Amino acid sequence: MDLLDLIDAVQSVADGVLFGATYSLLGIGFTLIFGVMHKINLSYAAASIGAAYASLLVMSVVQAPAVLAFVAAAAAGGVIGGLVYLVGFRFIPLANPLATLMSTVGLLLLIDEIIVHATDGVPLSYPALFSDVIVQVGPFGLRGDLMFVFALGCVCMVLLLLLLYRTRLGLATRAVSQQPTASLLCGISTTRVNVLTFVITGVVGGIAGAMTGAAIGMLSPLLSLPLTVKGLIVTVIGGLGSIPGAIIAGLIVGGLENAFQFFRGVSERDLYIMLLLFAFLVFRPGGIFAKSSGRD
Amino acid sequence: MLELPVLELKDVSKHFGGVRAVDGVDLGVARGEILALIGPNGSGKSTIVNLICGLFPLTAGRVVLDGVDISGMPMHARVTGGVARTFQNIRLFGQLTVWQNLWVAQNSGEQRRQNFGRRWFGGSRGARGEVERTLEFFDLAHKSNELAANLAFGEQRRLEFARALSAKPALLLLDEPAAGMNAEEIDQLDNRIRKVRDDGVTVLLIEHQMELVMSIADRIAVLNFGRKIAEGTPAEVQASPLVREAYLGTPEIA
Amino acid sequence: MDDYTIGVLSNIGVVSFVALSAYLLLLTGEISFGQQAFFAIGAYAAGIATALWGWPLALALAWGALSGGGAAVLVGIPTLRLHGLYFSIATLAFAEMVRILFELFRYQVEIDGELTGPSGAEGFRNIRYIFDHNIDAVQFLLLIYALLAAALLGFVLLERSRTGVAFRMIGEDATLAGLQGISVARHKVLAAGIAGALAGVGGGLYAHLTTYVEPRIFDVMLGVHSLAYGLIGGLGTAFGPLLGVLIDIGLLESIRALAGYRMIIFGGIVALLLIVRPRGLLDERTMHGIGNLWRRTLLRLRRPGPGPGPGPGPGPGP
Amino acid sequence: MRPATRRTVAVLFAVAAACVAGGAEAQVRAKADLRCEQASEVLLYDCTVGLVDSRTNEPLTGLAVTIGADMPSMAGAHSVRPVVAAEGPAKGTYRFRLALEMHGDWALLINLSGATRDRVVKVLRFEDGRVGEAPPPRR
Repeated sequence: MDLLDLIDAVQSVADGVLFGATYSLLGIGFTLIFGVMHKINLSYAAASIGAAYASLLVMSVVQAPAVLAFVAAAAAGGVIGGLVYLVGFRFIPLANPLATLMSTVGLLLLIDEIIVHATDGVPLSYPALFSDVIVQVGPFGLRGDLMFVFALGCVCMVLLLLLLYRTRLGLATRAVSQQPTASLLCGISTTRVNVLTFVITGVVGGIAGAMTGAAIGMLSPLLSLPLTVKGLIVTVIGGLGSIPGAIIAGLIVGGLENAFQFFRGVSERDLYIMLLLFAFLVFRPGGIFAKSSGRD
Repeated sequence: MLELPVLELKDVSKHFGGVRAVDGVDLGVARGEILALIGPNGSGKSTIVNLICGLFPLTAGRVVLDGVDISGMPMHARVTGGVARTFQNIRLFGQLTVWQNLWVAQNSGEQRRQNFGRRWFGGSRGARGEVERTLEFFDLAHKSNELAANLAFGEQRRLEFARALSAKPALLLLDEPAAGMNAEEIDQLDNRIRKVRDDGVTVLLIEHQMELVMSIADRIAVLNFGRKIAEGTPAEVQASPLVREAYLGTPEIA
Repeated sequence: MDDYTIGVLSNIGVVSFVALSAYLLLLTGEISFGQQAFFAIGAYAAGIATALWGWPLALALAWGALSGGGAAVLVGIPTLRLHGLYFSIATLAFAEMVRILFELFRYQVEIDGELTGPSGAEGFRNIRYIFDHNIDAVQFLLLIYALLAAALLGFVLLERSRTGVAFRMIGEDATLAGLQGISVARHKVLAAGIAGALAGVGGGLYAHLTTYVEPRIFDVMLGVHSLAYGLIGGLGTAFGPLLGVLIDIGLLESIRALAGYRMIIFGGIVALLLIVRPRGLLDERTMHGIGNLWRRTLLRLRRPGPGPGPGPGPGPGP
Repeated sequence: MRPATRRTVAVLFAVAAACVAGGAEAQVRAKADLRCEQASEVLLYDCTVGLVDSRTNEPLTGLAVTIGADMPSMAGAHSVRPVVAAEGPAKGTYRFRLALEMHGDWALLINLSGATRDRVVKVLRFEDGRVGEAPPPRR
């Protein structure tokens, strides 16, 4: 491999890591909900894409700068998150893990199909910010839209961490995730914490959906299934319930994805990602930060 | 002890992180006896039962059943080897019928020797009769086709006992079988445990109900903070100053 | 019957195999998002057997079942110690790997002057057995339903057997099942193997029904649907997943007014029904009730007069 | 119960065997040439399929042709009720109108019956206003 190839490879991986910020956000969403409810919300990525679509709807009504799309997506994400909680979690007995999981699958189908019906399945273009900016760092060119996506992702993560570790709400969330019964006895309303968690993760998801749209340049209902799978991969590799794990895993998966694509081609790319996930599950189910192999 | 004990715990320990739930316990249960394991809450009684039936691995020591070291065996192999148990909090297969709960739990040698069809579909007359006799003994025959979840509390306790017995165990572990029972039910339980013992089953009983313990136990072992502090006949244990100290302030022991 | 009805009925029959496959694992308490992988393996194996090797259909279907079951056992062993969510995600990862491998898989032979065989992402065309052997659509439909009936009979026998009850025990409480002397690991591998074989037969039938398969058909959506069928129809009996398939393909697709919105309605049903009936329409309780009603009616028919209380159980089955 | 069960099994096997049996005959194999273009409305397509015998290249005329459509990426989830094609002016051509549910790749199942029984599968990509060969799928 000569130097030019190496530069191309590094460039490709760097792009992947930047885009990986969206995976990180999705992973955080999955992980937060898992932390609080010990349930996986499979409709999460679909809801995120749905929120991005909703922001396009808003944009078509109001003439506003492209930044507003992200705000609208965040707001729509929050609303959808609350609805998802209401339908898929609020009234289903906690003791029945099958039911909640499938209920969120139902919601995934529902959201996807609503999008398909509203748009005839035609991909819609999404406003990208700074898409014509390219920052030259030595031999590498960093794409402006990806840099923006990455920066936005980082801001979201920092705000989220502040929210979780510096506010009363965050304290309550962590209390519920660690000791639900004890929290109840301390006067924390689990339902309220759950709703808020869904709304917050919804907001994060909406931003992630908008970021995906901005980075790819378009939205399609066909995005939601691969994003769900990527989100799950990130969550598992990061370790279920671990926020730092999800952040790191998101960036790693983003980088690896592009590396595999660069060296092995697009058709084999996901094969290696899946293999990685499978290996993690079998040999290290606790994720990257697990102390031992995570078995009890 | 002339005969080989049914169960021997040799220097058994279980640590959860820094907590020494069970710490170097030696215990032998002789064939045909009822040994009661008592101690204050959190003294490690239930942990010992869980270690015997293999719910979690030992930190140190050995568990020997009928002269065979079973410390490394998986749960199901221990059951076929002759250990059966009940739970402090009732655990039943609620969506299965009473009959099914007992039928699959059958582990006798007879069951094993039956031909394929009989063993897997409906069972032989012998196996079926056995289930019916067990149901009869526990006064559950009329509930045979009921879902276990639909039974009343007392019936569920009896079903759990019946299910453990269906495995034809050499050693029966009863984890607080009298919890939540009234005086009459405890009386019936007392009779059933005696009857089971008379049929040749060795019983390891964990119980808080001191009246029951004092009435049926041949020997008593006392645990405190994961260590065995006394062992002997009910009278000997009652006289032990260490035991009095451990139970100080609890009115149950007189 | 017109062609359309035959087509829909054939689809219902074939999809029922995947639904039953997912249902069997649901019985043991595991959610598999990966049964479509064994469906795919069965489809490719059986398709290759008839189209490329010239095997008779019966043998090809058996080969499809064997491949599906064998693959399921092989994956089952490393994923055994995973539970719940981890198991679900592992099956998902495996199924996606299989799908991508089929996108890379090329094996073509010249038959009748045309290259035939799997050709990567373009798929596998010309699985022409039913045309070469003059099997018409109705005959193939009968074959599908004969095999489905055999599978259901197998399930009815299984539910009455110790193994079947042991599966349910593991599904309810695996630790407790272990404490009844049931080897959880062995039973799970067995369940995975049978489920894989069922999906494999279904795949073989599917390949010959449509005459072409391609990797995209076997993506996660298919697995998710097959799971949903069992959960909507109910986990109390093997007829539950069939009911699920009937509701989706039979009812929603056949009613023209609903057809366009079918997937929206289906998603909504899945999401909302589980609030009311978390274990589906025909759950254990319902089936038990039906069983008791049936027994009582039988007793009344045998000896006239008011039915007595539940007599000695006629058998372990519900 | 037992004898009844046995009888059921026997009948099932008989049915299965009857279906599986049947000798191979040299069948005509059809080759299809399919063209579609958007009609007046969105998601409405007018298509023409030309059918020839793959060995002799003779046009296949006088057949009953129905066309079903399915989305491979959502197997079973999106499928279109089969439509009947009418014979076109040119020999061996058939015309039909297709109403799809969404844009994307569709597998068209062209079923022939009558003198020749066969099925040809064509995968086409339907986009807004454009119809073409489906490139290999990519995510």
